[in-house]
Amino acid sequence: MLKFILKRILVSIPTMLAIITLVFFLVHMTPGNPFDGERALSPEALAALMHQYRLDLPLWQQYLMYLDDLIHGSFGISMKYLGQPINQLLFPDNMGGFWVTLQLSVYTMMVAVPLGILVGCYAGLHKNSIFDKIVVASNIFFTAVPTMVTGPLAVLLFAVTLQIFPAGGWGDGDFMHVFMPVAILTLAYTPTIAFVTRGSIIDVLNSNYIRTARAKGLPTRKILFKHAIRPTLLPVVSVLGPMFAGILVGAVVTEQIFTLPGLGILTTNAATNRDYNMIMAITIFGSSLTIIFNIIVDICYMLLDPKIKQ
Amino acid sequence: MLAKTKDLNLDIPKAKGFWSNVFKRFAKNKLALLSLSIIVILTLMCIFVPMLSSISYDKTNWSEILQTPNAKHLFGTDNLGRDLFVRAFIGGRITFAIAFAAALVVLLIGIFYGAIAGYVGGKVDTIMMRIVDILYGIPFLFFCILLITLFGNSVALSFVAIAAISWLDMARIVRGQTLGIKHKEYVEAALVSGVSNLKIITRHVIPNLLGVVIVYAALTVPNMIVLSAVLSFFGLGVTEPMTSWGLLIADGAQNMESWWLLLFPAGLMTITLLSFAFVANGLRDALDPR
Amino acid sequence: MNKILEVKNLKVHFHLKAGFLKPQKTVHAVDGVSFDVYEGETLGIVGESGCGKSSLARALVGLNPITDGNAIFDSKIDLAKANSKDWDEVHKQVQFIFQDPVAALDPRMTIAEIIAEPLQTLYPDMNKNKVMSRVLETMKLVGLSHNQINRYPTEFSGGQCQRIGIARALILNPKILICDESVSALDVSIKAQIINLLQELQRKLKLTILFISHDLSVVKHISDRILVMYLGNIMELGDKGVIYKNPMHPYTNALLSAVPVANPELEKHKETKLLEGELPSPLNPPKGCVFSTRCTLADEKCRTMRPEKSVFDNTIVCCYKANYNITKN
Amino acid sequence: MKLKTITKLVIIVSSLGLVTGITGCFKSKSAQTGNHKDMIVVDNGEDAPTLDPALTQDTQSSRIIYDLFEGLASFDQKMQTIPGLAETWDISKDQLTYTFHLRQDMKFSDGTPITANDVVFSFQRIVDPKVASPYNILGSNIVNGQAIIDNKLPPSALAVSAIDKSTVQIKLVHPDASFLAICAMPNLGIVSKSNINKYGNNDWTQPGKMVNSGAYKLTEWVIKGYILLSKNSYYYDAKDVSINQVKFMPIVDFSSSLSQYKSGNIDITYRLPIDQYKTIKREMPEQEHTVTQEGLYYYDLNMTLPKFRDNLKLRQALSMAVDRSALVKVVLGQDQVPAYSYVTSTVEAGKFAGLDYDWAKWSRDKQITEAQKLFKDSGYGPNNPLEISISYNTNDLHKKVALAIGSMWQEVFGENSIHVTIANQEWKTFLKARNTANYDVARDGWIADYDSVDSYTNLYQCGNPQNNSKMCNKEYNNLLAQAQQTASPEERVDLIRKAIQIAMDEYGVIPLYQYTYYRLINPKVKGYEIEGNHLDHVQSKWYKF
Amino acid sequence: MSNNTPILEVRDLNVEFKVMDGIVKAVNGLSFKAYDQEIIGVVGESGSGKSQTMLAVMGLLANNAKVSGSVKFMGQELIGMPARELNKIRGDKIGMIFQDPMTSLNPYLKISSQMTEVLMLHKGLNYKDALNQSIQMLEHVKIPEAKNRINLYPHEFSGGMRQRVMIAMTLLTRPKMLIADEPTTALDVTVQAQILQLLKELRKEMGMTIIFITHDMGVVANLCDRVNVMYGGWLMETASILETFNNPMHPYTQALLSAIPSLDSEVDKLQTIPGEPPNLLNLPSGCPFQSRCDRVTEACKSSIPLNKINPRHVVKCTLYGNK
Repeated sequence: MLKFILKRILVSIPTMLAIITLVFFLVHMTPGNPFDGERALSPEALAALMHQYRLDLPLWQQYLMYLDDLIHGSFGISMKYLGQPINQLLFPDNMGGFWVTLQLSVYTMMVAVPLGILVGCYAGLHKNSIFDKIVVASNIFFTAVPTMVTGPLAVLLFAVTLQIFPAGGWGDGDFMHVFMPVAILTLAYTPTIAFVTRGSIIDVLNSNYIRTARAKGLPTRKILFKHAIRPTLLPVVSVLGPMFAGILVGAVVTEQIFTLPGLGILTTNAATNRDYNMIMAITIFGSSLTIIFNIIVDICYMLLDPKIKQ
Repeated sequence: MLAKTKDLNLDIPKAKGFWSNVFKRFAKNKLALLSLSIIVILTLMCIFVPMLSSISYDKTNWSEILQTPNAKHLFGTDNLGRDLFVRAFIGGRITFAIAFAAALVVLLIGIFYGAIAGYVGGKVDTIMMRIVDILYGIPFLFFCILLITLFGNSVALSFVAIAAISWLDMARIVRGQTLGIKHKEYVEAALVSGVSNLKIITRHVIPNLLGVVIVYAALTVPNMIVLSAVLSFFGLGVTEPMTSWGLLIADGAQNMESWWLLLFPAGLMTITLLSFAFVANGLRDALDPR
Repeated sequence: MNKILEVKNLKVHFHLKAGFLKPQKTVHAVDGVSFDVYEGETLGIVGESGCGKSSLARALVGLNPITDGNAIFDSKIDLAKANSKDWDEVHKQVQFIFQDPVAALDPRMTIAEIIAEPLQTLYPDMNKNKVMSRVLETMKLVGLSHNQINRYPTEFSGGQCQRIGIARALILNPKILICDESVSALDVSIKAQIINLLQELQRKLKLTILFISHDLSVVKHISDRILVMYLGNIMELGDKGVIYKNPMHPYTNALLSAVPVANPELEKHKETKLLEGELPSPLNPPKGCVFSTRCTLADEKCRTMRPEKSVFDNTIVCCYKANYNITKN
Repeated sequence: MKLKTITKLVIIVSSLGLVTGITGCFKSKSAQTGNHKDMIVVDNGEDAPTLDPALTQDTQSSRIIYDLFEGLASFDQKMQTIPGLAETWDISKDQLTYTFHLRQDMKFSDGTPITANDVVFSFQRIVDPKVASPYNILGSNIVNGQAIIDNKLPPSALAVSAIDKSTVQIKLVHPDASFLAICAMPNLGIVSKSNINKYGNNDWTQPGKMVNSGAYKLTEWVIKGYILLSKNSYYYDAKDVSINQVKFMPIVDFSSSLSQYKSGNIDITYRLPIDQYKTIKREMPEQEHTVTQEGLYYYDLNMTLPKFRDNLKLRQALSMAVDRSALVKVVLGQDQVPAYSYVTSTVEAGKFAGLDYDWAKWSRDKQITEAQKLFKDSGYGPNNPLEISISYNTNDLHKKVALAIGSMWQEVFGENSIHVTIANQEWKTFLKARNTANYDVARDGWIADYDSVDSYTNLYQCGNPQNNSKMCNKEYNNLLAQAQQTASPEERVDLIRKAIQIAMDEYGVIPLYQYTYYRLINPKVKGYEIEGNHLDHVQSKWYKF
Repeated sequence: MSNNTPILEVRDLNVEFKVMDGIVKAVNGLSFKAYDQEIIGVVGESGSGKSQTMLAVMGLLANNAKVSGSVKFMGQELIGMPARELNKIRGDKIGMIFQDPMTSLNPYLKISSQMTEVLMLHKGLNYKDALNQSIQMLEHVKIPEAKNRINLYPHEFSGGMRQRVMIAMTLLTRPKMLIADEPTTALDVTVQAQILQLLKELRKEMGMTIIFITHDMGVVANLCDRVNVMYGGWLMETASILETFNNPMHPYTQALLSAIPSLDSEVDKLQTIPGEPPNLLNLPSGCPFQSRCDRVTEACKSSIPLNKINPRHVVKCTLYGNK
């Protein structure tokens, strides 16, 4: 297993390097300068800043130096938060940056995954029942209504009108602050999980080995929990990996609506501010997350599917 | 193609094509059919409402700012006194145009790229798929900003941007399908008949993965509608006074007091997205009857 | 009789993808077989699944690459060294019929398009009307009605699909027809129809047929000569009458005795020689005779040295114990 | 390995959850949210990019730096310059030498004394090229300042010197009426020399490291989360600082800000949705505060384009055709002050009022007729329609204004005589385009840093980086240079008024209105007299509960 | 050979499936009996309803199926029996093995787990005892190194071994009746011979009734005591093994037998049955074989009587009047 993980990581290094290279040059090609502001900088100050951030060097030198920094574990220094190291911004000592997003996504998954699987299983077991139809329809409905709409509506209802929950902020990650963003994300992701589970369990229940289990006289409960659960979970697991990685870097809309200090906001900000180092850091971090989650999915597959075991 | 059978003076029943069967099955699905007709009706309205309406979509009217829906303005007016009814449909026109155009481009690129990677396999496949992986790694926003500055801003550009990222998924799906089809016996039969690889891809592989691809395309159209909204926000593509559903919704969400600004565009978009989803479901059932 | 195909020490190996820090593994699917095929005959190739009969057949039409050895077609083209032009020529002369009749037809093409495809590909200059009339001619030959020409494969039953598959192969007027388990997937009543059709076509068109099947009854019915394979090697090759009456190789013997006969009285008194043990992995075939691990007669020599082929009365057999067998019978 | 794989999986997943939970607990030493009795929560609109006085250039950072650092001088709520760390000062006759006397026994937040050396250090930092302050211009009028900025002299050459422990002398190149205001700017907040030398130019702004001279000290900083300040007990006026903690929230989204205010999450808002102004004013009249800002909203005409450069009549027509009163009354609806001049009437207590274009007083009909005539004379009409494109950065307000002006032009000149397209751009792209004169007509605006007409006159100055229209009149530059040299305040006003008139006759920009914003303040917050503060320079020490 | 109380009595069984294009009539008015320790072969081509009949007996039909008629197992009516009751019978009293041993064994569970659960459920054994008995049973079906191999997953066995595992698993409870649905079709002849041999031995040892579904007349001849010939969801002929092969009466049975090439005889041309199998969506009224039968009469279009030629030989054909 360790060998497998090591191998997967080694294989992904060239891909990562290519992403880093491509994004590095693309980012430096985008017009605008990290230090442009409403007030134009004096040429001297600009030159000093450019020098401080090595931007006055030829691009290939900057690139090599960046790689060198990276090897030494540093993402460089932010150009928006002047002088602050990116590592510090992404992984601060306090409750911000990646930690918020991590909590947000873990909480969401902790609710959405069991809920989605449960609902999906129930719908799949009672295929074509009214409940099943509701599940299918709500899957479609909630993919159709974006967070862009549900978020503000929830704020309007629960924070402004009913004043049950705070309208934003992350607090200490306490229940009151966490509830609404997690609920909104759960609403967005649960139907997908339920839908995949439903399809998966329907396929599994039609399989020959379930027929065998029934022929053996096993009660339904036993068939479900012993025979059907693993194969049902396999496709779900493969959806969950990218989904989790997706929330980690991509919950921009939710973070914006609830003013959460997470990665998504940092990303959009870095983009609009041309914070080159931050962009690079988030790209690298995001891609690595995707790769890591793909590896985790593969490991789960290995645990769930004896055929893949080496 | 082959000579027409009538040239040979034979009385031969006309081809009852694969797609006609699909359509027959599709037509049995009432919900899908209803959804399809909703899409058609909405499309027609998007074309004709702005054309036939006496009010222009960009006509500002300072005396009619933020009016609630009424007889003159069915959907009310926005903060510049523009008629939301006409704007909703002109927005729909743009949204549909972007989504359809992007879907088309995505289909074309994705199908060929994926089919070639999957069919040729080996090192070519590895390299082609690695390229896809790498492109996935590029932050979408930069790519868009880069596009704007290189080519200037236009509606056409936003569909280029959307297509440029959406084809990656399509290529992956097509590749997966191709891997399955590649070892089908009819492909081998064609190989034994001396058919070239390129021809096998175009004649045998692509037509056979079209079913899955079309279902997927119907499912991605909604994504593209949402993406186009995000793009507008960053100033790519649709610019005022032209509008799109995404823009209208984003504006509406900013002004909850004037509920109609959010309700109508979001309602229209939701109905459309639902319809697409049902059509996709119907198509999937029709293509793959169990 | 003319040798139309001369196979010499043919090998088809598949290399399993070598992993990271993992040695490459090789599947010895066909491991050095030699035989001749004569014009107009039907050569039946039998053996259990995994014996390499399909790999061999597919190698002969270029669906599997030939690893080593030669396969000389019509004394002209060596398939092991053929370029794409040579293959075009070979495909005009050697055609293939697949196991699954439905899967072998592209579901998105009409019957006419399917049957015409080889002709249009290999004779690109042929006039469209000519192609069309060839299609109709061939359809008639295999017993398809011309008003089915614009239909799609899904509208046909398995038997009819196999007829379409045969028509597609025959439209080129090939010399050799390779049938890879072509009737195995068919129901009994349809199987007989197709077997009869193949025999009839062979007579009419002077076809050479390589008939690959695991069904020994069918092979016996249709073939002139029989080639018995086991784990990528030839065990025995000879005339049908000799092989079925007097199998010299212990494997042939075991194989034949395992076939149930549709005759309850015979079955009751038949002595079945059950094979012990399991098929060795083609990744790592036994050193000596490949059958030695399961052979009741095997001795030390069998286990260490691969037997050369020996000829008894036109029958080729690869076994040290073959003599023993023949004297016993 | 007796465990079933399913169980293993469950364990992995739940331990992942647990780990996050634990990190959550571990990290939760942060301040209590919600409304603490002695804490005020202020929406600051955006995250502060920096808390280093020398590096700040945006309102967000400045707002917080006002609380963290104090300059030699300070502002009161009416924007008057009042004593800061310096208790008194003497100005020489020629207005070129300033001598500041620091308060006795002042201490930084770590208890170390604030000395004249720290003041010298703080001034040197602003011109030091290594620090690369965006506001180094504030030091350019100090002797040797420009040379240091240009990297020709070391920072130590700056003519800011410590006479003794509590006396600082500053020598200027030419007289500057606003120099005291400059000394009150957040950029010249006094920092601790030993503190910065200890941690270096980058690291010292972290909570726990930073040492402050202002009323508050930095306690916590969660990027994009909040910034928490708490009272600096060593502050000289600590007894008058009423509120113990100030929390700044970076709420970018205007409606989000409104929701959070309504739900009681924040006490003072930053910016709010423009369209909700009337509703809010009606529903919460006591909490709503409308403030006129010392700033001008205008449109640049790209004077590098022959279309505009060579056609004064067209520029006049375009400016005249804009119905400013409709813009502020109907479109924006906040009764902003329409602008017909290149400076506001409020700057420097109204010394530059009354420079409005004479057509400003005409009836709207007359304006239209005249504009139409000018437009026709400029050579455009149905046969030769004018193609014009308005660029703005993506923002609701800018969009609304652009659409309104576009439709006004079309109304006045006729839809077939002028074709207006409007194009929104992403912020940095827009800045780049505007700076490099890569536009047709661009939205522009300027908010004064301190109460000085220079803030505006720079905008029209030939070669000034802030001059986005690229209009250029040598005489204007000359008059301004003369005004700068003169020590007589009256003469200075006269010269500048003359200059502004020349610029206005160029019609290079179209002034639209004076900035206004509205803000919600929880009634429990007292002591903040927001209306008189046109510069929006706010210090938390003014707040009381 | 057997006493007179049937182990299984199927009477007038009908199975229908509702599909998108209409109603598939898979089994029509089927009746037969199986006696103690008998091996009944059920033969027929694909779509003849032979598998669906047995799935109906086991209550394993797909959700869209509609069953009517009666299936009595040892006197108990199985049709309409609640699942709880049925679960006590299937797996315990009736075992079933399927065509594809790879997909019929759960690929995600070890053999040990799949085998022991049967014993624990039906016999109330604890895991240890169940495991021991399972190992014994694996040894019984001649799986070498059963002790170790019981801890493997199905994919680690070869096809033949998998089918042995499947058989062992079914026989753990020593059922009264075993239903085998084409258990050797996917296997090689040599392996088939082994499995058939095994089944014959086990039948004797355990005293089971076996219902063996196949399309291979050779296998039937090898194994069975009695044969049911099915076509288009109908039972065409049922007779003892010798009568079936020596004196086939139904034109379909006759055609079927003559269509098989044989190892022991030599013919120039095989007899064929013209035409195609019937479409179950659209069965003709009367005999489903009428369109392919060379002795078809007008009477074949109406309902066809069951003719008892002798107590052990029944034919459903108009050719043999009720005499």
